[in-house]
Amino acid sequence: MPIQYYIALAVTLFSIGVVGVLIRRNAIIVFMCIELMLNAANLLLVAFSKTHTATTGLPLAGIDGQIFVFFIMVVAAAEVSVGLAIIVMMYRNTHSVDIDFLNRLKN
Amino acid sequence: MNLAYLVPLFPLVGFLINGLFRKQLSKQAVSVVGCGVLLASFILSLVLFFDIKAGGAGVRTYFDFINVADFKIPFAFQVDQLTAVFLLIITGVGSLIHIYSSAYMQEETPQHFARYFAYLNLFVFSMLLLVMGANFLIMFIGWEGVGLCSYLLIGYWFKNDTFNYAARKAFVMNRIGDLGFLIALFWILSKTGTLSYHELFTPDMLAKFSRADVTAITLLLFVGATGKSAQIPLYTWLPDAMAGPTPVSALIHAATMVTAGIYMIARSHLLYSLAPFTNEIIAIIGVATAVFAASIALRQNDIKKVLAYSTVSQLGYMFLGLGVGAYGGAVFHVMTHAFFKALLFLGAGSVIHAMGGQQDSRFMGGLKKFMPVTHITFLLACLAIAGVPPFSGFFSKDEILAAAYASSPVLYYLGVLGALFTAFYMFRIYAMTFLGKFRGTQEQAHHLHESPKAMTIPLSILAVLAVIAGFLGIPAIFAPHAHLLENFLSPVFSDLPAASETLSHQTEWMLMLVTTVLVIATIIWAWKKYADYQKSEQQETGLSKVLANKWYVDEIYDGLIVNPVMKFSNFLKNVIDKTFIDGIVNGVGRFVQYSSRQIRLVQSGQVGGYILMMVLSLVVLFVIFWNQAYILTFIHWIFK
Amino acid sequence: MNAIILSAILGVVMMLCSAFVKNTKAYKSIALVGLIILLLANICETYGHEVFDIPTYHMLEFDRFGLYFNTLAIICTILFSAISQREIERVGRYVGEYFALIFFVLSGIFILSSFNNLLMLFIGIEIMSIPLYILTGARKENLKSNEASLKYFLMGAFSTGIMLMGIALVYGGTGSFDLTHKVSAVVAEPGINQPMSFLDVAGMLLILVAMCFKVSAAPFHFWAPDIYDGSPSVFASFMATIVKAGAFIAFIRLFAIREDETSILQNAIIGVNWKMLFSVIIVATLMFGNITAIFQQSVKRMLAYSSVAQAGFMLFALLSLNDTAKEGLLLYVVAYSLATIGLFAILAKMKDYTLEGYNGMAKSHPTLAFANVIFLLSLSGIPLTIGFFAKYYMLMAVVHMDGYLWVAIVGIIFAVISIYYYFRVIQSMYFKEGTVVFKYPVTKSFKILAIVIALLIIVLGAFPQLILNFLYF
Amino acid sequence: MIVLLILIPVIAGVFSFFIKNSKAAQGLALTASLLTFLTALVLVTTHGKVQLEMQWLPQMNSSFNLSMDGMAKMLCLLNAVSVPLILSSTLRSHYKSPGNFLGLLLLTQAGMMGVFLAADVLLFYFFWELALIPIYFLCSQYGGNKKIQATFKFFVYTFLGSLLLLIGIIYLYLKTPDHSFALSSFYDLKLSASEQNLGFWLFFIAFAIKMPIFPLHTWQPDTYEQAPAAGTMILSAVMVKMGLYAMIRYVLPIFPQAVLHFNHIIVVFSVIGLLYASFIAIRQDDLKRLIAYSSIAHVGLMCAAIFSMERVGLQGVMIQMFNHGINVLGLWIVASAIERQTGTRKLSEMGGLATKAPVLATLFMIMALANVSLPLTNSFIGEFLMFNGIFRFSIWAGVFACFSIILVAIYTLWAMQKMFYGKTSDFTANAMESPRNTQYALIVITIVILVLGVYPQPLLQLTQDTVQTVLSIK
Amino acid sequence: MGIAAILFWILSALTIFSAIMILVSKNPVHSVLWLIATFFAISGHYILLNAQFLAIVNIIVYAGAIMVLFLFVIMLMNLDARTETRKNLWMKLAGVISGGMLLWILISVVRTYAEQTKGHPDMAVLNTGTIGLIKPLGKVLFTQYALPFELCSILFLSAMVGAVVIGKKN
Repeated sequence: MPIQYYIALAVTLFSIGVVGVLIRRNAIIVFMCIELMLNAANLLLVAFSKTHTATTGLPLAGIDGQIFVFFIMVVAAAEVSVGLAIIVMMYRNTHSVDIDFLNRLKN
Repeated sequence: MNLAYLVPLFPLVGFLINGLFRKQLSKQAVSVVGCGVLLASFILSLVLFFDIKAGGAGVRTYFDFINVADFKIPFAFQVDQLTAVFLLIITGVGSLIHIYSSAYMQEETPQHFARYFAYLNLFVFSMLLLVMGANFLIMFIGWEGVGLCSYLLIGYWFKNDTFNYAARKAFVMNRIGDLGFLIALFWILSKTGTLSYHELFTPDMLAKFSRADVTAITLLLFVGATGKSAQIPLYTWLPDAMAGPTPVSALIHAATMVTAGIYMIARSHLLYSLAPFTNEIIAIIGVATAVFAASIALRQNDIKKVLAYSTVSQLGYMFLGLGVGAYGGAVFHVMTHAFFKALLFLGAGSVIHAMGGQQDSRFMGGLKKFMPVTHITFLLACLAIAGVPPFSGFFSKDEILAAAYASSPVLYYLGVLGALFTAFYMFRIYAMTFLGKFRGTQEQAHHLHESPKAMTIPLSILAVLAVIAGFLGIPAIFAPHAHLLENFLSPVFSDLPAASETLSHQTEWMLMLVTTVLVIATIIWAWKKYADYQKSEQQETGLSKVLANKWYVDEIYDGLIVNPVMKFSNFLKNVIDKTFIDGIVNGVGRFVQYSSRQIRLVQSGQVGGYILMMVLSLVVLFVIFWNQAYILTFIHWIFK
Repeated sequence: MNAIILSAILGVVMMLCSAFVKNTKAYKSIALVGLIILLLANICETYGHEVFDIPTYHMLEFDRFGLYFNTLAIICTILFSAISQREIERVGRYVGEYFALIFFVLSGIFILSSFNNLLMLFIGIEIMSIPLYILTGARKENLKSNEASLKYFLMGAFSTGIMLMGIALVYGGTGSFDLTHKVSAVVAEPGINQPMSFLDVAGMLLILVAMCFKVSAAPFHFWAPDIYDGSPSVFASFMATIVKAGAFIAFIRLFAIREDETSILQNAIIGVNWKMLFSVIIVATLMFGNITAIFQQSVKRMLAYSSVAQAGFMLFALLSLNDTAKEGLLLYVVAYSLATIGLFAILAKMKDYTLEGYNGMAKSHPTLAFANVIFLLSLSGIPLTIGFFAKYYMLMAVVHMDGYLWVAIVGIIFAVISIYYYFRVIQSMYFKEGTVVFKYPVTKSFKILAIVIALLIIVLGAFPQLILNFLYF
Repeated sequence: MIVLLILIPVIAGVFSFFIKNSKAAQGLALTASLLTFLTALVLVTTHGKVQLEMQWLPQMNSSFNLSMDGMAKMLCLLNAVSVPLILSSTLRSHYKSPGNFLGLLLLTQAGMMGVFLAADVLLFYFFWELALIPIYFLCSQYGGNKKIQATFKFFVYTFLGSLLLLIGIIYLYLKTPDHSFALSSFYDLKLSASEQNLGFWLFFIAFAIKMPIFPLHTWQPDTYEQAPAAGTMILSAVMVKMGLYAMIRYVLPIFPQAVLHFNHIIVVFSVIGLLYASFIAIRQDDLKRLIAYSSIAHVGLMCAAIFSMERVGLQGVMIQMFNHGINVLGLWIVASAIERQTGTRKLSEMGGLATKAPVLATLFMIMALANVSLPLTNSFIGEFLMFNGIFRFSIWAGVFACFSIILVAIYTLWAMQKMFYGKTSDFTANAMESPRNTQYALIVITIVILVLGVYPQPLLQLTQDTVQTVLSIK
Repeated sequence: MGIAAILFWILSALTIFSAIMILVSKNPVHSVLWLIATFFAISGHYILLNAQFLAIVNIIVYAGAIMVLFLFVIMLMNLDARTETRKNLWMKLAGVISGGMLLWILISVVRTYAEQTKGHPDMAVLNTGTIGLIKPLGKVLFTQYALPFELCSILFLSAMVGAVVIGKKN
């Protein structure tokens, strides 16, 4: 498969994630869309890793890409734990997860 | 010659003593010091005069005033025949007026009395610097110095705002003239690099000037002269300067300071001889001033104002003389004028003194019997100024008019017209003051008295001089030893090219005769007309009103120059400076604040908004990155 | 390596302390001691004595510059914790945890000062960021603090997404995450002036955006004012100074290592270099930071914007990327950190954060007012403060490059504008009447520390060599 | 020895901050300033250049390098003379916390000393800014009602200038072959035309703001009006000279071609500024603003003379820097004395003071005459030489510049008349003679005015070497 | 077009469809489910690319653990379509437009890249290769990538501390 298709697919997913961040008000869904963005990057990395194996011809050439995906997942997990904790804390105080209500700090 | 520096030093010392210790000194001490230094100066001047007569002219350098590499201006005095004559006039007339003042100013408090004498001494010092300086810069020092003293003395009674205004007007008008003088100096400097007479007035140096240079320089110097010597168009300060004490008017505004312009032009006659165009201008301005000022004097009632316009007019004659090349004649007239005009002023002062400050001649009359000495001396002076032979004015004026005739008959006719005016207004004022009945208040009549000795003695001395001084310049047609003064001055003016045409004796006789007859006729007419002057409430009309209002020159100046300048200043101050320039500066500040208020609205507090901005910025950055070649070209174009 | 591992260990130690040591007063002493040990360890490493010898496979490259930066960061942290210890205690109950998180952040910063691989960049950024989300929200009942924390987290995560996309694209373009060892997948023939592939370019752009977010460069700075404003003052101070400096070091490092490729980009289609982009970002940052700061009434928020504005100046280093720029960045980090730490420390004690709150401080607390003046002067770049030399080096770095003088001129115009808001504080303190109310007691030792920092600023301002010499000797 | 000029005021200034007692602070300040003056006097009378070089920032090739040629000597003397005069004339005025006040004053003096002495460009820049800070605090703390805004405007204005200067300095520094800040290596620079033009404007604007020259002048009247008396004095008597000094020391020798390229436009602007300020002064009712505009006019003239690049003109500028400093100091002392006596600065509200304060009137008369540069006062020599220089440069510029002598007479005498002559007003009715200390300061100034007016040669000779150096580089 | 290609297209369509469904679903729970669907589709891509380990991890960690956490939180808060607020139309439009612009920009990168590599396009090899297996990955991870792996522990520690600090009741 030509790599362009994969890049196109990944950036499309990425953009959908961005659009999601922009048009949703629910903090959790916004966060989910960010996860979608991360996954787009993951997909791209895997695709590239396979490309590199093909172009260089070395058996382990693209493996770092896949390792990176692994790390991204790890970090994402940590981030999710913290993020959800923060959202819950917020919810506990305001009973809302609407990010449009976050406007005490402005100007 | 070795003692030359003492001549100005004495008045300076007098100034310092009177100025610094004005609280401590009594009036007597002040007048002794004030008059004493002047007398000392006068004696020294006499010594110098004889020294020079014996051929002791020369230059003395004392120290480097300005010395910058190629630019050297020494502090030096040059004493020659011309200087000597002026020295005598200044110190001589000056001494008399100082003595006169000591009586005239008796009513002042000691402190102000001392201030008066300090100023007066300072004036003499400045004037002496002016005439003794060996270069234009020293002359300029004196030139400005006398202007300053004139300012100080006009505004001597500083509580009166009109007087202050007159003083300021005098100073500013003088400054306008000084501007011309100064520019001329720079011009000379930039061409030759020197201002010293003895270096400058050599053929080599003069050859460095182009024709245009000479014309410009001489014209500019003449502008300076019009300021100091009250010629059209800068004469208006002089009548106003009568605000000062009368002896001051006599000394500064009649006898000495105002003749500085004549001295200066006479001093730089070599330059002027190279600039025929300028000479024509000088002659025209001179004669125009002579007639114009005289015409104003015809309808003035204030005795000092009449004398002031008369001074302006007489100075016009002197410039006419300079313009037509009669330098000797001009200097001669300076001298005679100094005597008779000082006399007139002092006489007027005496009258005013007696009248308790009243200057309007409509309220005088019949003073003949109360003040015999004043009356006689005043009459003599009037005869002298009117040019009745054999009084001094006759000879000096005649010499100028003769030279004018030789140059151009039109100048002569105008000159004669001015002379007739002079005769008329002088006898008008004489008649109004001394003849007829007394028209003042009862109280004034009680106080009428002859002035004290200290005033009348100078009057008498001056009267004698006014009568006989003419013989110093008696024309050749009268006597074998003619032109004494001119002969004495001849070393100074010898380097001039000989006059192209001299008048025949016949013509000279005829001219004299005509003038004399006309003048005497005018005098008789004026005498008749005003001997029994009565006040009338009738408003003046027509030309006479215009004359009484001095041709409205002050008003025209106000309208054309003063007010526009003030308006312009206001415009600059309020509109340009405050609104425009400062407005821009403050506007920048306000703009920043305004944009701050606007830009901070972007910081809406909405996460969505922030992320939207980030995404958009990301897009913009990409676009910029992809198209930056164009943008860079644009930026370089801006900052090139 | 010493510093990274030790700070992680110290973080754990602090964690354990909070579990086992009941006396909360002891935490700060332990933390200070830990920091000093950290400092010594880092200095040891600088001069070649490594405690931990771990193979890094070129993922971390320790150089003098990075290590020295670590030293400076630790020193600043020491000063920070010394002067703000009491305020840290007042934030909430979890004092030990706060210190632990600070140590973790430090460890992230140390990774960032030596990374040589995009993976390490990513991990470093995350290690640095995640504890900050928590510190921001440390005041749990405070809605502002909550809000700031959530905002920061969402935006931070978003920027992480962008960065990862960028890294993926760079990986596609170059075939490696290593910064120094490149095997180009696109162009087979290796050459000196090898052009970047488009994927690489696009990827670097995305990383640039993410890094701009971290250093709060406009137009990705929007989080900064809100977050600094909302978070507890002590942590805002830490975030605005040491953390931001760490992000900067990463930023500079990234582009410095890739400079050969990014600066001579002679591609057929893209014929110009990155500097243009940097200039745009710099100008935007200066503009947003300075101009918005002018209108602020709250000093805390003003300082937040000022930190954005100062970031604009620090970005000069990115634009020029020469030795002067690196030295300058160090100076700037010190200058900016010292001053901001001091200002925040005094601010944190005050009740009223607005300008009016500062009125008349010169009367009631002359020492603190004097210290504040020195801090503010340093921030505005007046000579005889280290802030001057910081700005001076930055300007010099830019002037050194041909064709970018205009950036320097724009920079100074905004520096002049910055005077406006810095001096408003001075005007409040010195020229206006009023009484200063402190929420927390001002102790003698606090005053002494403030003065010490102020004097440090002055001494370094007269002899900036005191800092720079260590870079070479 | 040379470093004492900076050190004495710095130490005394810092000490003075800690003194609460007004008398003690004044005593300390006065002693320090007199010591500085003595040091300056000794240094000025030594022949040749006085130099001092110490290491400062070796990596940057910048050293603590002080040197004293003619111009520096003269201005240091001015600086050293001014401060004791200012102190003694304001001895009786009551400020809150006098220690701070005097400390700031002394620090300002030290900063300005440094500016005049520095032979290293970075050092120069340092002092250039350092002089600004204390005077800013001084004026914002002790001035009039709008002091904060006015002083801040001044500060921002000059700070903008100095940052441009900083860019210029860096730009040139990087052009020097050995990357050195030494003044001599700046002098040795070989710059292309475009480099010169760029550097020229960067330097010029900075100095022009400080001087200030015509369109950049609006900070000055406001600041002078609002600043406390002593602040105004030091600002206009000495600090303004910093701009002129720097113009001669840096702009002329470093960018000779650019100067020759642009000097026409600058002379035109200066002359416009000269006339412009004079015209505005005519209609000023506020005494302080009047003096401020008068000062702008005089500075415009000096700037024009500098850029005429004529030896004579430059020489004139040299001594005029000193003389203007002295004269304007005198004017301010009188102005502040009158303000203290009458409580007003409006000319229209004054009058008749000559009867109330004859000594003050006499002394002011002499200052006023020096202001109109009457011969035998000190400023005549300077103005004469400067006009001469401008005239050589361009006849028209010279002619227009000369017009100012009329305008200066108009407004100076107007002020004189309004203040001292005429009848007393409500404000002046209870005025008294100025105190002794003010009189002594004024008498010293008067003596300087007259002595230098009659015998300016010492000053001219003192500064000849600088003029020589500056012009020889061209 | 081989079977792999056909699978690629089907999976891509599925991925994008379910991704879009995340955005348009009103109920947050549905969004979560669609996201899980997306993850499954992406895992399919991984398998297609012979990255089996990642495919499994993706499902276990992402779809399994993380998404369950999300679901858990959503249920904890009792969020459903009724409580869900919507942005106004303009904001949505702005979001879609700017997202579209971003897409356009990124696609244009792809296109330029495609032009640059015309003739010899890089291929992502499907269905071959062993690098995606656990063994080679594990080897590399615990040798070359041991350091980042260890450093991740710091991350987890801080996340843990954070979760405690944030989550614990005062």
